[in-house]
Amino acid sequence: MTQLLYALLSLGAFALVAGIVLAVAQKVFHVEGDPMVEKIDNLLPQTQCGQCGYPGCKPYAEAVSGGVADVNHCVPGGERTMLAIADLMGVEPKDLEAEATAPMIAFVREDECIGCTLCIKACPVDAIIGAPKQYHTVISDHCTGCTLCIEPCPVDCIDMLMKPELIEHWSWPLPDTQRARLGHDRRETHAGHA
Amino acid sequence: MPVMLSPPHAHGGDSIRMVMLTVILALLPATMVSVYLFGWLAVLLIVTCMVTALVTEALCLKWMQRPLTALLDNSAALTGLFLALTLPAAVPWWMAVLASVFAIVLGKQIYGGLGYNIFNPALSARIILLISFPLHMTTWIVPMSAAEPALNLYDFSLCLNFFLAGPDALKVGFDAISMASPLGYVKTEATLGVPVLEALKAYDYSYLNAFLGFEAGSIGETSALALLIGGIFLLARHTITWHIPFSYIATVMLLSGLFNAIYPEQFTPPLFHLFAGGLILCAFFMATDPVSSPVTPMGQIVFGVGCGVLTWSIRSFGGYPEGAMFAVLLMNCAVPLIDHYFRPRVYGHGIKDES
Amino acid sequence: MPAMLRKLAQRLGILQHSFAGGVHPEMYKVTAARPVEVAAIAPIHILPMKQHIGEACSPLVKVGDRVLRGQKIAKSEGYLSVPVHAPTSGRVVRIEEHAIPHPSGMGLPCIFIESDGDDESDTTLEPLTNWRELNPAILRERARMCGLAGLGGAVFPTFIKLVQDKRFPIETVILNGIECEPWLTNDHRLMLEKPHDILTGMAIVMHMVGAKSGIIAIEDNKPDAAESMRRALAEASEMQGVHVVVLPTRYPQGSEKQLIYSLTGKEVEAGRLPMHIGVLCQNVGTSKALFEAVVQARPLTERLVTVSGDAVENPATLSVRLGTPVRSLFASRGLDDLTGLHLLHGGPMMGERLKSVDVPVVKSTTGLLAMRTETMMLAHTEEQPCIRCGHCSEACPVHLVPNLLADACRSDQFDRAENYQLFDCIECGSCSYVCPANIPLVHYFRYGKGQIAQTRREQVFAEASRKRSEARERRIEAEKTEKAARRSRVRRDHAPAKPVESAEPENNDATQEKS
Amino acid sequence: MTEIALILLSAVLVNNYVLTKFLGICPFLGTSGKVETAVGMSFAVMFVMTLASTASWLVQEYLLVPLDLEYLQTIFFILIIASLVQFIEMMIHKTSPVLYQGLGIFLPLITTNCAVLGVAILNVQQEQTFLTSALYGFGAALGFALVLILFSGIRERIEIAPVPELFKGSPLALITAGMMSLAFMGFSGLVKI
Repeated sequence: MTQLLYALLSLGAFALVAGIVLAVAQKVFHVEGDPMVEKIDNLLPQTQCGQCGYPGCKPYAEAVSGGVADVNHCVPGGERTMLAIADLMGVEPKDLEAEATAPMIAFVREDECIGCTLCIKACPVDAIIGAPKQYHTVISDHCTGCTLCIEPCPVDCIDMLMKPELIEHWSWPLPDTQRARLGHDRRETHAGHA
Repeated sequence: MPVMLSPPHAHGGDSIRMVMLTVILALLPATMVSVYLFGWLAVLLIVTCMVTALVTEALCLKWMQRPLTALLDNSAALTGLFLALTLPAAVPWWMAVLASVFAIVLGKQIYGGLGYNIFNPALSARIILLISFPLHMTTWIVPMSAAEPALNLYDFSLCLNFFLAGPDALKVGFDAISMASPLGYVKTEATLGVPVLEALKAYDYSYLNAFLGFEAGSIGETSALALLIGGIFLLARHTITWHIPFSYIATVMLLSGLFNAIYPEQFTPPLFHLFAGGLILCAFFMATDPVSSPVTPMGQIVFGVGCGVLTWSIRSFGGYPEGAMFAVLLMNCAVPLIDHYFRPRVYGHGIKDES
Repeated sequence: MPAMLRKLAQRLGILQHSFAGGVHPEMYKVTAARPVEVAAIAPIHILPMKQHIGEACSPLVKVGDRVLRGQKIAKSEGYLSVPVHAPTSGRVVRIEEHAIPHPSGMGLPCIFIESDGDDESDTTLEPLTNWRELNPAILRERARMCGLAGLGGAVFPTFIKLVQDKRFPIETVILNGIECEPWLTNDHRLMLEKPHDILTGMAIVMHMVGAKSGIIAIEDNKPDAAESMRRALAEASEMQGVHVVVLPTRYPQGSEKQLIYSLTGKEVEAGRLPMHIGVLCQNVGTSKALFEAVVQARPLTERLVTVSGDAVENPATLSVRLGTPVRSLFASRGLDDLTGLHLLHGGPMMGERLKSVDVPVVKSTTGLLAMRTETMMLAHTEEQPCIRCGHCSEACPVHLVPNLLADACRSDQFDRAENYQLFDCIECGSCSYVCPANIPLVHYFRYGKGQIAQTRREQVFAEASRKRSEARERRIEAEKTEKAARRSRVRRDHAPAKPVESAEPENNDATQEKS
Repeated sequence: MTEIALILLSAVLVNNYVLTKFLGICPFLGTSGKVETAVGMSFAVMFVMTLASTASWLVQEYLLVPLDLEYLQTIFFILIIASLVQFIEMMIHKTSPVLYQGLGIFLPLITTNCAVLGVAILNVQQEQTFLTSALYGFGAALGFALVLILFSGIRERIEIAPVPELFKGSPLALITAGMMSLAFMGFSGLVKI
């Protein structure tokens, strides 16, 4: 009987000590917020386009970090962003939901613009300038190609154009060899290994 | 639309096939010595290993749907030859076949083929054999150079019989036809408490014989002279650099010299270490296998020193008499990390202010 | 430790100064013994608006204008830029985008000048024969307005380097006559034929930067060039601190940083310039162009081009007007049918393959080679697995580990590639040259560099977008609070007085307040 | 001095927990994908293993034996290990969020890492002293760290190799670990403890 008492007491006391130590540790090592959000947000293209189903890049980052959203919802970021997030999160990469298109920019056909400022209000990065009853213009260097301005325009005078490719921004493609392709494909299917 | 070609448009003309062929050529002296010492047994072993290696490689390539032209790079033939030279003459045919298949499949193709293997294929196959069949792998047939060879190894039918059916075919036991290798003998005597020098005397050890290779051992590892000729050929052809062989051998010599000077009773002298077992074979041919050794000069020196320390430690303290092959395999494990951490200083980085 | 031993050996004269690594390609300098020929003036000249490293120029002329040789037809935009001049007299016929010698095959805006055959020169520029008395700043402006850019192939605007900085005084001016690329013989011929012009150019440089000593570096496969320069030096009385150094032939000795190491044993720290260790490096061709710009008042309108290659039966070193179409140059050497040939812009080690022959000669055109297919490196299509032989690391003049770098680039591990100092690669091609597995290493590095640059651009853009987006949110927030504040103020001031006339929501509020 | 070295050598090389005792294979395969993760894991395991082996020795010696409670050994040891793991988990979460993500589920799973419990129980069985048990725990962790880091380097290289589809991932990792184990057999007999 005493044996049992000893056992219970010692185990209980030991567990209590361990519990107290852990409780203190919890206080000392308390983590404010989620530092992963910031890191994921830094990988996103900041188009604020909402194509991921979240109202902006930061909310999507929060959802990914919290494990609510998958890593493959960012459309403009494409494969590279998906791989980078998967790598950071240490999860298996997933196929993209939608194929990323070539970079686009919005262009206002000025002779048709009625100067309603609706597109200016819609632009998440303030890339459209103009005043009421004046022609609006897209600052092409600032446009992220999110297409959010298309919908509000009452006269459909906004086009999405291909972003012009600059010779300075041209870069070499992967060498055209079997081995290069093999190595590259492997990376795409195997990045972010657990 | 032409293929996108980046400079340089000139090429030095080096090729993998030539590199492999050079190594095979460098192994010729050792191969000839092995044939002289072990007669038809050596021939049978080498041919079996090389043919099996080539056939296995072909099957693997076919199975993985890769072009069979990869056979022409000579790497499979080289692996077969390497493997044969590290095996003792007492190995029967099925073991040789098994080892070759291991070497090609487990050692190389499973990692994606030439260039991707982590471990030296021939050595990994040999270690698998050593651990699976310790009796066969430590039975050293008396070579033809001995005063009274137990078997006439120049007799083709006798050798074929032996190769196909083992010692039973000749109605002899392993004991009757084998002798101890110097390393093994010294190790056994040491466990019985016999001092090194007495053991060597009892073995009738001679440095000259060891240098020329007239002693028991794996068929290709005995002759230091033949291997050195090959090694120097490789160095001259710039197929290998001095870093690994030099640092490897120097480390073994240094450690053994130091300990032999302090405790001559317990530790064997450096020259004994140099000529015994597979040290020279490993230092010039196995450890320098480009795929499984580091790329950078600094890394190669680290690799060589590591091999040296491990070889000497296993020989001196370990359970196995020979440590060279284990040492190389162990260091193979560390190659990716060595490659990463021992890169040369890049031009313009980390220079101190010069006055 | 090795560096110390090396230095000791060099001091004792056992070891000649030389950089570590490098290769010895077959040289094929078939045009070395042939005097420079002057190429005929082409009927049409195509002048791209950017022929240097830096910002592009903008045209100063309109279609239909008549221009004279040496007339400025495009002005530089921005600091790192030099203007473009008309190579001969004629009429501007078009200003439109046209292909330039660039691996992408893409184009730039170009000015097309139809030659009128008079080759009349613009003489508004004054020769500065008294340059010794002139302020270096005046000479520097002359170098800029004459469109000088490094003629060794890098086309870095020359005037940028020609500056006196009190913190980094230039002690040594190095004249680069190495020309380590196979086939090319421009600098070689120039040193044989115009040694005095080169020396005067060098003297101008030394005057401009205030340097006391100078080295003329020549490889030992051009003993006649070294002899020619020595003779000219002996005749030039005022160049005491200058001497000729003959270096053992090794590629890429002509690369600036490698040459500096070979000559002085000093390394240029990563991210810094040769001037930070008191050295200035100048190509012999640029030196001669500087002489012409200052003493003869002639802007850069022509350069030497080696037209050679194993498909050219009559190779030569040519003096060519900038803007001359490449096709006409090959035609002038008897090569009309270019089908099945590989055309290179520059040498075989660092030159780019031309995608089209309709490109003009530009300031960076050191050579034009027509090679038969079978002599070209087929590595790019026959890449074999790396056997990790380490020959690439041995050959690398900047001590990278090319095979690990290529692995990282191939599998898109760009963090690792940067960690392995991808951006220190000078793309000399030594690694690909020695690779027994025919791996197009340089191609992988370019791919990696391009992808990293792309990512960086995207990051910068994303960061800017984020800033703007956050600013917008803040603004909207501020507007909202302001509106709310105004509303409550309005309500407080006016609501009790005229509850009926106020807008609907406020009306609601008001009724609520009442109840 | 020699004894200490021999204990360490024995625990690190000869009786390596992963490659010769085949304990702790789960985290060995799970966290060896990247060198950085492996290094982080190694430190975590080193911390837990050393402390766990000393703490369990103390508990065994001063609590269980005097009270005749040896039959509660496993429960007590697991309790110690679990608390330690909780502690280090919080610490890593605070200090290195990326490592925390990288280690993922394997961090709390150190609790069930049989190598940790194995060290604690073997120490008791071999009747080690306090010092030697601490040393042995540390050595075992060092051995675990050594092979884990070596293996992660190898796996980073395998990762970019064109491995046949059949062997991709765990199969090849296991085969490679097997080869490493064979190589480690070379150490057998090196230290006779």
